[in-house]
Amino acid sequence: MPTVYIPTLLQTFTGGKSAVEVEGATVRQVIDNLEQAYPGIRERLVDQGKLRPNISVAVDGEVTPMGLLEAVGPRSEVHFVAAIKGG
Amino acid sequence: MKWFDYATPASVGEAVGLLTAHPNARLLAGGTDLLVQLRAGRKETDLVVDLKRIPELNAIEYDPGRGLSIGAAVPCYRIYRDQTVARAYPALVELASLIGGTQIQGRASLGGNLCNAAPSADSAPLLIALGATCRVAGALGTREIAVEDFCTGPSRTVLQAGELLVSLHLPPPPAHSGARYLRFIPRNEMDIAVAGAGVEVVLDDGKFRSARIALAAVAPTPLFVREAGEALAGQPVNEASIARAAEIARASAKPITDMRGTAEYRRHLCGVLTRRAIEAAVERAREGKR
Amino acid sequence: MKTQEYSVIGTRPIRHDGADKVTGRALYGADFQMAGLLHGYILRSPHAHARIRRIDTSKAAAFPGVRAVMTADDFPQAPDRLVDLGEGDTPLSYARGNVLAKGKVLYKGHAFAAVAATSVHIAEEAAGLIEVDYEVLPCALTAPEAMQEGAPILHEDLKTKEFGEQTGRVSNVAEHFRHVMGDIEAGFAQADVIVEREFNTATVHQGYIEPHNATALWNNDGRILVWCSTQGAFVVRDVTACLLDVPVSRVRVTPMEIGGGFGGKIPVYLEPVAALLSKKTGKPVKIVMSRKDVFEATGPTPGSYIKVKIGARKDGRITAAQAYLAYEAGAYPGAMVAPGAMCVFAAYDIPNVVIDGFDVVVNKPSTAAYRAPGATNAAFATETVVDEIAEKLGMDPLDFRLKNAAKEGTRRADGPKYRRIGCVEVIEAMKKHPHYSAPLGGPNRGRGVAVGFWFNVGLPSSCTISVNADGTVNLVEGSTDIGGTRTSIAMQAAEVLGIPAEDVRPTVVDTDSVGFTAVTGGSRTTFATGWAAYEAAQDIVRQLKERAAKLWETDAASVTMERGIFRAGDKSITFQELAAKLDQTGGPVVGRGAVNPRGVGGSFSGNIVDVEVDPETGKVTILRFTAVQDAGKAIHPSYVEGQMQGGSVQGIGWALNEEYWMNGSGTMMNSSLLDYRMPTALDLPMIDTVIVEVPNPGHPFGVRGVGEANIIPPPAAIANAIYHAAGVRMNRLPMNPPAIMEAIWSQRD
Amino acid sequence: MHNKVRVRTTINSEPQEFLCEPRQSLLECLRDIFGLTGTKEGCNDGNCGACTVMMDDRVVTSCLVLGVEAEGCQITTIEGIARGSELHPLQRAFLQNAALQCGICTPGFIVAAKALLDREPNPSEEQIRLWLANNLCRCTGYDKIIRAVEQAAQEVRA
Repeated sequence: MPTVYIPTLLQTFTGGKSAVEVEGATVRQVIDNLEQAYPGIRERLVDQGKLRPNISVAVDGEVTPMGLLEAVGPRSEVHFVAAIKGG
Repeated sequence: MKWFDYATPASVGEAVGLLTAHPNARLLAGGTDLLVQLRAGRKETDLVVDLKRIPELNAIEYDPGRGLSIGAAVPCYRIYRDQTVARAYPALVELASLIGGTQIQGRASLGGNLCNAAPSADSAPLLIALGATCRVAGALGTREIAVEDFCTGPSRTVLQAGELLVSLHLPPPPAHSGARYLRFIPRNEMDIAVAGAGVEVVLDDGKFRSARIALAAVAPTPLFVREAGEALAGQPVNEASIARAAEIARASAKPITDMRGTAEYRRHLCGVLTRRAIEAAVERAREGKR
Repeated sequence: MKTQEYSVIGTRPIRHDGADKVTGRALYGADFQMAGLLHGYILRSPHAHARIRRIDTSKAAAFPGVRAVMTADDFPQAPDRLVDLGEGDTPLSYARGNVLAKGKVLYKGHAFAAVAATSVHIAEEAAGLIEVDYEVLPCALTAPEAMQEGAPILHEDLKTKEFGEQTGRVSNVAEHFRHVMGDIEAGFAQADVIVEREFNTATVHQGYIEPHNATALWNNDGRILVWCSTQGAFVVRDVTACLLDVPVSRVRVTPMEIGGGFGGKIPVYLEPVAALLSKKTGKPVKIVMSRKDVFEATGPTPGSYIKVKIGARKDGRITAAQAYLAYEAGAYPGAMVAPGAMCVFAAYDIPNVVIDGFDVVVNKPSTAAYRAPGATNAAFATETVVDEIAEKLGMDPLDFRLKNAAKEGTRRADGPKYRRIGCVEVIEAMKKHPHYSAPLGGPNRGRGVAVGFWFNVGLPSSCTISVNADGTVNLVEGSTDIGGTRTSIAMQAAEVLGIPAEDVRPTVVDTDSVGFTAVTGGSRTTFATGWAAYEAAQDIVRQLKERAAKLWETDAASVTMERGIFRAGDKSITFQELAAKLDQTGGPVVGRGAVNPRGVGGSFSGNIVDVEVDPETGKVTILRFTAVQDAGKAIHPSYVEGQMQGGSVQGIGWALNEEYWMNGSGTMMNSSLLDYRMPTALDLPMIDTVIVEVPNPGHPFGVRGVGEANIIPPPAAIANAIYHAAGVRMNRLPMNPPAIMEAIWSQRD
Repeated sequence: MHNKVRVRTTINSEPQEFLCEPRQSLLECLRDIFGLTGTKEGCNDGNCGACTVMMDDRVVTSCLVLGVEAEGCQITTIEGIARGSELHPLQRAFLQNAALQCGICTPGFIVAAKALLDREPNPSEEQIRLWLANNLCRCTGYDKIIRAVEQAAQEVRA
């Protein structure tokens, strides 16, 4: 199962757990399953069918422009990180 | 920038006439202060009087007996390209080379720098130290004023309505003398003095015969610290005498705190710069290079 | 492709736009001319925080030569929503409010009205006749000040956000970030040495030499045509359309040459105003900012308050690190504290970490990105604390860094593990450099080192290439060229096509003429638009193989291409020969590439710097400076070096003299290039560069962006050098002469 | 009054005559009247050097010169530096050394550097840095600019 790392400020939903395993073949599925286990968490990550502004998702250490549509492997690590801007 | 008219008088008399008829007129030599101030709205005018067609304001004359005369509108680059001046007044050439950068020196004049009357004006301390005087013309004729008496406050001078600065006069360099202006700026060029010290010393057999010292940017006007120079007169040239004069200069400074430095820091710099400038002037006097 | 096989990449061709730029023919935004052009002038607030009770524009409108006057009321009042301003989402009301304030001005220089007239002088004079009744409000100018209980509130509707959650607290803190890894208490308990320090850094500006400018024409067909200097023409298009409440297809933006940006020419300030003035007058309207406007109302990058605490064992391993970062966003949220928080310990492998970041609004201009935004402030803190710990442990500062350096697989505090990175390689290159062991050669001298990391970004880019009959190609792209990217992009296409770089003619075009392309920023252009060019060139090769196959009456799959020569069996034809036979084999060949890449490779950089400190004045002279950076693969080494040198010197300016010197009422007192002291040629030595190449596995040629990471280490490296020269640990920027003198004095006391 | 002033001058070796308002800077006149937009405005107060032109025997920042002051002067702008279709050695050296990134400061640097080489064909690094301190560049860190001037000096001497 993919491992989802829970951002520090969202660990109130997971009872302090910083990483949880949930099923899912895409980021969207992972978040949906996360919501099943920890109701309310999806709303903090997703707004109007998109990742919230200024949040990016990284799968296996790499930030993806595909967002919710990104594929997730059975041993993948999923992170939600701040979207990086540049000069 | 608001509309103004433009005049190019060909003589001092004509310029004085324009100034008298237009109390709000502004004089243009290099324009490096005036145009910036007009654009920023810090000054307003309905007539800009360009001084560059008036012969007396644009001449450099040197005579070993009478000294040097520099027209008030002569840009810095003409001073430092003049071989005669370079030999007789090396400190003046250095001064002309450190006001602004290359392009500014192509326009800015020592006379304009004085008339702008900024407390930080680089030209004033050295001119004071060298004993320079200002020749001023007005409707009633001309008068001579020592440079140390020329500025009366930030952006204020002794010039009366209808008067203008025609030229600066430096006495011939005394034998065994040396001069130096040192300023402190955070960059190495293109900067306004945080503090500055101008020094002229005359030596006599291992002793100071006389000295004149003036400071920049530490009072409402360029500051002539007569006592600091007098403290050197008759003293041997050594660390103690120089330190004493530097301490008098430091104690005489009345700086303010602003974006360029705190009052405490500026006072401290006065001591450092005065000491360094005296040492440099002494070295120059000893080398016979002024 | 292996490195040694490249024939174009790694060479140093003359840039394609070079002749135009050395003869004065290149046209920048302010150079744009058009018949009937009117000139706009923006009226700006003299107060840092005030309510506007009333604006009376009647006298200005009646002034001879004036053609139109406008205020924020002239904007369509579309309901608030989030809009993408190029590198992130912002409420529309904030975007509109920063262009022209409505009701309340939030910083000195905040625009709130505009005039169009027949000359710039008339427009300016008329703007001075606009009468405004202000209710001046108290202001908050620094993050610590604005975070205090009872501080003046900038936005009554702003509530602190915590990872997507509105906390309901009305405050100047727009957002709080937090990263936790491991057990911080346990980590510090294992430490033999702990150093904790506080830092304050001043607001600084990007300092590009070209002021912002824009010309707009609201055409009679309803289309809005814009010519301007921008880092991203599509951003200008999208933001302008959004503020004017028209579809994006109604706006065409033509990017003119741009005179520097560094992140500061991503935001949109003038274009929507010029467009509305044009609508009112029926004439094209040009607006150019003054230098004072640029300082007071664009850029800058956040000032900050930072606390860093690091603990290490005697053996040199860091056991725990904690950071508190409060960055000043300026008038609207977005202080780049998120990347600051992600970069603060990014160079190190640390098991126990806590990082808190606060995005704080203050009564200063709304901040913009500036080269690795947020990272320089953070690294100044971390890298000076790291230096102090290394000293306390008696370790060489580079050995200490090597011992703790992040590597592939190191988990960062914000969660993800690094992929292949060049941190170790950069530090090793620093150690090996002769500068590191050279004698200092005099008293009052010291040497300092520091490293920095920047993520870089990807984002979309598009490119098309068409083949000319003479064997050259035309490359069309949408990335404005700020530092030679036409050439670094063209070279990647040339490499694929097997032709010289000079045979690729790159052109940057308007938003009607190329696919969407994100900003020239985030060190992404050579990486992402270069990749689009690579894809477009691959597309050409694919098509040309088909053409060769047609000529030879064979199968395209049997045709190979290497270094510009197509082969099948014993037949061969050069790219140039084939290009002349396009008509007879099926007509023109156009290739296209469009990417939104992953595989972004972060870049590490490091500095070795020698300084001399005048113990009597506190003045620092940079004696020698070496910049090391991982470029992944340097496409055009001269322009990679140029990025490293330029970033280093901006970092030197930030370290030593640059700052917004604000008075108590929020006026910047040094808003000129005389008193905002950027380094001149006379303030610097030559800047030695070492390009490290740890290829980025995520890019076809291994490219990592090089535009940004180079600005991160200089302030810390210089602070460390000052310590070794003068014995004082500096904890504020700028480290200008009075600050250093004060530090020396307080140490003596 | 409010009359424009007629100015006779020489720009890039061509005699010229134009009308301008006294408040217009030489920079504005060059750009707006003659379309010589190679001379750039960076600060409009003499501190960045982007508007550098030759005025008779010295370089000036044209933002701090009134157009009316050009009467009777010889003005040379960046557009007058190349010899016909052949680039000046400084222009070639700037390209070969990658001495420009955004290029906005480049015209000012080239005009100022030419004035230096005209007077001092063998300048030291220190002399070059001092002479060019009135020209700001924010992209390059000056390193490659200094090297380009050194290379051009060599070529000019040869």
